[in-house]
Amino acid sequence: MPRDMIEIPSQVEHLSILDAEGNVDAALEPELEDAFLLSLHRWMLLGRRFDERMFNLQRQGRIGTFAPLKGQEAANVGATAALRDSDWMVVAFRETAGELMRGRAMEDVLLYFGGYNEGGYVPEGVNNLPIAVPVGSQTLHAVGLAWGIQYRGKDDVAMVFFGDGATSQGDFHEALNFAGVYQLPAIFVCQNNHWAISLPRAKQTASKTLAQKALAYGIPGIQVDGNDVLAVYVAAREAVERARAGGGPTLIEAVTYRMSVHTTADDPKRYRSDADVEAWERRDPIQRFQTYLKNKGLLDDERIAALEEEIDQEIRAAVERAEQKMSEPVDPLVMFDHMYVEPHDHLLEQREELAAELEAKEG
Amino acid sequence: MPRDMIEIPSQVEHLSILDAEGNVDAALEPELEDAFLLSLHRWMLLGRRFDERMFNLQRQGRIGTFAPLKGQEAANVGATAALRDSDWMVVAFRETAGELMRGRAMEDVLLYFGGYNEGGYVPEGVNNLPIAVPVGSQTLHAVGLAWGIQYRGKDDVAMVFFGDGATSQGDFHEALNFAGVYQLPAIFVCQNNHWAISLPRAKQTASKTLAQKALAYGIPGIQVDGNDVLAVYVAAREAVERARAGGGPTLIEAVTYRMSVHTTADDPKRYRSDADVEAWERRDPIQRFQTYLKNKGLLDDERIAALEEEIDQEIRAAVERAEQKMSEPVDPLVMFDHMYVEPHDHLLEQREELAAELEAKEG
Amino acid sequence: MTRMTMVQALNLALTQEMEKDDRVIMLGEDVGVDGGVFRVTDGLLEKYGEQRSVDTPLAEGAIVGMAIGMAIYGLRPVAEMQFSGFIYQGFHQIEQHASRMRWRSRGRFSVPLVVRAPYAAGVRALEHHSESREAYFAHTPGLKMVIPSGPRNARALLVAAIRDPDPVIFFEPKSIYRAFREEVPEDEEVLEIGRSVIAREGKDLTLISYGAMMRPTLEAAEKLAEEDGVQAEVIDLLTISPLDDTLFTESAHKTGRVVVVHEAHRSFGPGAEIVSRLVEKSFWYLEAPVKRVTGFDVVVPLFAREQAYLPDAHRVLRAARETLSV
Amino acid sequence: MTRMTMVQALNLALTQEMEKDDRVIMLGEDVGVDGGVFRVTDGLLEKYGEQRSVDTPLAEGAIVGMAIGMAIYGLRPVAEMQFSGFIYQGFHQIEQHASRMRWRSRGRFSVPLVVRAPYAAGVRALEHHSESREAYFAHTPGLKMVIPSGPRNARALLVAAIRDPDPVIFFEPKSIYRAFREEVPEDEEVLEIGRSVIAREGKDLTLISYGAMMRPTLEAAEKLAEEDGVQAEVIDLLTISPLDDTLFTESAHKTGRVVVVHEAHRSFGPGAEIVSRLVEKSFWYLEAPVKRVTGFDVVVPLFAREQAYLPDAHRVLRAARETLSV
Ligand SMILES: Cc1ncc(C[n+]2csc(CCOP(=O)(O)OP(=O)(O)O)c2C)c(N)n1
Ligand SMILES: Cc1ncc(C[n+]2csc(CCOP(=O)(O)OP(=O)(O)O)c2C)c(N)n1
Ligand SMILES: [Mg+2]
Ligand SMILES: [Mg+2]
Repeated sequence: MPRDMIEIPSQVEHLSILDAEGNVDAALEPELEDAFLLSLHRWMLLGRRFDERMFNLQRQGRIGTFAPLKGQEAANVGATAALRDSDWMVVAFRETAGELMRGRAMEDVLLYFGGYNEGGYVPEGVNNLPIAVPVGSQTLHAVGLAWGIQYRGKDDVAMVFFGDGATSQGDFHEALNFAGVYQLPAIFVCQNNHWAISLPRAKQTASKTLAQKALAYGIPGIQVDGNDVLAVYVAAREAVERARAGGGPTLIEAVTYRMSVHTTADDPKRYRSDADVEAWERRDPIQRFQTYLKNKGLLDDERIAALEEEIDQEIRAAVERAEQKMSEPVDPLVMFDHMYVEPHDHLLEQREELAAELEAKEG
Repeated sequence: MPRDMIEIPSQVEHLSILDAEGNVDAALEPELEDAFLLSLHRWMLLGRRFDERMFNLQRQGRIGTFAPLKGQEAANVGATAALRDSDWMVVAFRETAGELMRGRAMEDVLLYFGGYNEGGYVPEGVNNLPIAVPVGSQTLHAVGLAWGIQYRGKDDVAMVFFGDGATSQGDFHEALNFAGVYQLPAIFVCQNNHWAISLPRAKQTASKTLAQKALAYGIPGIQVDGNDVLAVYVAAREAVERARAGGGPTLIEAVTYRMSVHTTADDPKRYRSDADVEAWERRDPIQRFQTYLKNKGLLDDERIAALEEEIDQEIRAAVERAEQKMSEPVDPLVMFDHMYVEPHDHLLEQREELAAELEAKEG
Repeated sequence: MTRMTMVQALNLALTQEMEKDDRVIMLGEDVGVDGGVFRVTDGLLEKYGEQRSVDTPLAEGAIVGMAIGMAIYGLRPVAEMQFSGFIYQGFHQIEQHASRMRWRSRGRFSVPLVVRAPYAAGVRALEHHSESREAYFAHTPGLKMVIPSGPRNARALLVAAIRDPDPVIFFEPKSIYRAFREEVPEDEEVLEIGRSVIAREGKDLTLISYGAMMRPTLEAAEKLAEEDGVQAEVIDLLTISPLDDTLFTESAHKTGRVVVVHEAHRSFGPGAEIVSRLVEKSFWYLEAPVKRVTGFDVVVPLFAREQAYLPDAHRVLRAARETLSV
Repeated sequence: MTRMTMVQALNLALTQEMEKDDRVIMLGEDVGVDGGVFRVTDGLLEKYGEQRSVDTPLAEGAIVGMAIGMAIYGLRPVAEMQFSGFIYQGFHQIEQHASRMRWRSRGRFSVPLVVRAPYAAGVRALEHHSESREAYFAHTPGLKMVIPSGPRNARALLVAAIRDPDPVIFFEPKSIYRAFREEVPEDEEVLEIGRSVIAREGKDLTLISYGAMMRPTLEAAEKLAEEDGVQAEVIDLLTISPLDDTLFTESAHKTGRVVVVHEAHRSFGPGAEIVSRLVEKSFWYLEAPVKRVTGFDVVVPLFAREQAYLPDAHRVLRAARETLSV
């Protein structure tokens, strides 16, 4: 009947491979194909530039509010890169790069933030859930998808993204607990970007790391440098492989930083200093990775410039297509679509009521 | 940029002082007054016998469903004993002994389970919240009380009781996280009685202990032998003292066992073996403590018999008072009381409607 | 045909659907080993194993949220809330996701989920075990809200709910779980969701109700026939939302006098919508104000006063007579 | 008197009550340093410090649940939900505890809590930022549900809500947060909760509305006067629950014709209760069926179609004319 310490089986790791200057830890450097490394870079760059374009469109009033990804490209792209098409990706609202990587169309993203429900469509065969606005709520959907995967005896996984703020929600807790109990192939990727709108990470929870919350569920947790795409990818790949092999869920905390506004409705000057932001700009995930690729002889400024031009053209084309659609007259009656597989009588009555109203307005 | 283990500041302890046979760990034995030790024993015994009496009353249809405490007397009484009157106690539905200790009237308990809202009344000056049926939901109320205590600069604490099943609820997570962030004087006492109705502890969560969930919130956690009233009391006292001194919240896992049914509507034979139960009967918290008190010369069978007789008389008197009240005709119009400080017009209209209906029924 | 209680009939529906379709998964607190606190899921674990009769940790939000993911994956989860009074721990998942996923994804994903829960008063239970809050769900676009009134329709409606491609909230009036038996055919029987039925034909007065309140309502109708020579038509809604207003408006056109009966609170309750549909579609036929016989706008009292809270035949009868007297 | 937006008026109410009473605590997500995403709580942190303008972690259940404990302790918490669309994460705490603690403890404990939330549509926001679900709360015994329609009554009602000894859900129509200004007296002004007001006098027709829909409703009333020579009486409910049915039934007795306007979904919505009260209390005065001009039974569409979802003066006008034409 003594008084002693309890041995806790699982432990929490920290992983970092590329430092802020792009120097690599040779011992930890993963062996990856050049093409793969370059595609990581391309997606990060595309994420960044599409984000900046959307920001301008919003400022010009051509689309509505959205949540910029800027600064989190490595966390988002690195983790998503560990997935295959048959896996499932469950996003919050700040994972545009990953969504595009997985086959969502740029113009759909633009339509969605332009106020068109049509933009919420996810193409057949693309296993991404649509944007989930209620913070943390989507974590449980990944658990259900993982449950289905396990039930069907597949070796796919479900990966869910959420922020540091989401870890305070009951849904987060319940999701990790269920995933632990059923040992489901679910990967929980927390993008700790240091802020939940105006609340700094330190005030979100008293725990030293978010990764250690895994200990509450008896599952592995790892904290990675979220601006280091190699570290994020390696951690995600390990978690995915473990999950495919029946090893259950993992919590990954990717430590990164939201370099832009929370959403385009937000004014960060109210709650954080420029110095804080600048310090993180020096840890930019893209620059760092470019240095690494340059050192490997895979990239140079010319090729970057060419790539940027190529990407900008893609974006320009998508913006044109989206604005074309948005310029056409909207059919308000579409609001009655997809409420149920078949609209019920009363819904049809209301639809006719609106149709009549619209006619009356015309005449 | 290495790969290494994260140091987690807080750690999780285990504490046990009295073993199943009542042998004490001399090194850990707390120095307590005889009178205090005897009062712990009396409350545990009263809890047990009142529980058994209610069980019979329920079986005879004289009261409705309730959740027996049997087997958890040490966890409930030991923790409650660390509180003073100005502290707050927030209960679930299986803490009758503690509620009585803190001044709730036995007959109110009987009235409540007899279906009378009147039994929900908590006497002025008694800082107990009424029974909270929704599992885990009450943990947040303790956080709010603790917030008020801190705001008013008092050195009181709020202690909340809940079960192993409650740890799966989002409310539990949110409560511990808020308490950690604000460093509130809140003591979270989890009575891990191994069962959430039919779900065994092992299927409730994959974490080895419930105490270690404290690590997710950066607060101290301790697991104690919940059938060892000394260990429970010592752990609770430490947590309370830390909280009074501004040291913030603590999670205490009291490992105990529900020796009786979940509620009187439950049939445990469907999900657990008699052997399992018998094994725990040998670890009965009351016998164990009686042995300890006998060894200290504070108790003998005679005194126990006398005490039992005294307690039974108290109970008998309370049952008589409660049944007296329950035998009187009920006024249904009482259902309109206490909805608001002042009933609004429409409520009064409905009250009159019912009054008229009752009259019509008479005639 | 065997005579069954509602519990047995629901169990039959679950068993037969699980037998037919391995996408059907039962999950919830104590639904497996324990067979559910009311035994509705009794035997499913033995027949279909832990993977299809799933005991979950104690978290309604997770039960609903996980079931949404399962449904999106292509399964047909039936999630039990141990009591409807605890569905609120999962209400955000129902309102924010279950009801909208088809809409949000423009039909790419759907949520063929059934959320089952014992509901309403009358069994001398503890607090939170007696509420009738179907209005919350009926007011939520994207959901269907079903409440059976007896063993046979409970079975046929649950089968329909399980096969429904959209989320269905299925509230089971626990006071009639075992109160009476009905012949329930062994063979498949399905009732279309969104259709009410005439439980008793009549021409003088229309009584509209559902769930456990059908019995006092029918009792009142019999009394009206015996004592007043009045033939009341009694309509059983069965589905609260989408609300079938065809049958009861037709009846109102015939009788001109209507009484709505439910145990939910009156204000902003289900009856209000029925009254409004009658005003919108049958106004010129109404010969008397439509009356609401309902639970009161108070928390359902503990069981010493529970029966006084609940509408009974006497209250229905008085309202009916007043309605007839104008 | 200064001319203020609703945001400024709400801020004035909070500031003055916090100044007067140190039991008043503002808590929620981003209410402190950021001053609230709509700036309603701007400056409170500077004036009253972190202990009274409390930035919380991101969990609505905890915000409400903790506030319940604070209220029981004797404080007067004002909990902000960043948007009403996220109140469901805390709905269980509201339904199971805030609304019942007084009842449960037989008056020993009370919950003088205000849950504030920006609500309703019209600001081109993302999903979950446009719903009007006041009916959920109006149907819940033990709660009060308040919705102001302009800066001045918003300020006076918020003061009343903060002082109210029982829980008040206070929904702020965000589309009129800054849409117009009103004279708001510096001196204390309190409006009794549970009382509606006549916003425009008339004798020919009664229009009943509240919140942001008051503007299209009043606009329609003006048009009716100009174009049809019809004097519509317009009633602003201000409180949805407890519903003040005295004023609008009296008006209906006078006009015999009523149109109810709200942006919440129609089925099982607030309008249904108003129609029912009219049937119960004014049936014999009604010369035409009461009409409901409301949001449709669909999830509020993203903003390209948001305006088509919302009632406007044109829809109110058409309904009014139909009502007058029978
Ligand atoms: C349940 C819920 N509450 C509040 C909000 C409003 N809101 C949107 S994003 C956000 C902060 C989220 O922070 P975090 O989880 O760290 O994600 P990040 O925005 O930093 O990517 C808040 C409070 C919401 N969307 N959902
Ligand atoms: C939110 C909620 N869900 C379900 C229930 C039904 N229920 C009552 S007690 C219980 C099990 C509680 O287990 P635990 O937390 O371990 O406490 P114990 O009963 O063992 O003391 C359940 C599922 C409830 N009361 N509240
Ligand atoms: Mg963040
Ligand atoms: Mg337990």
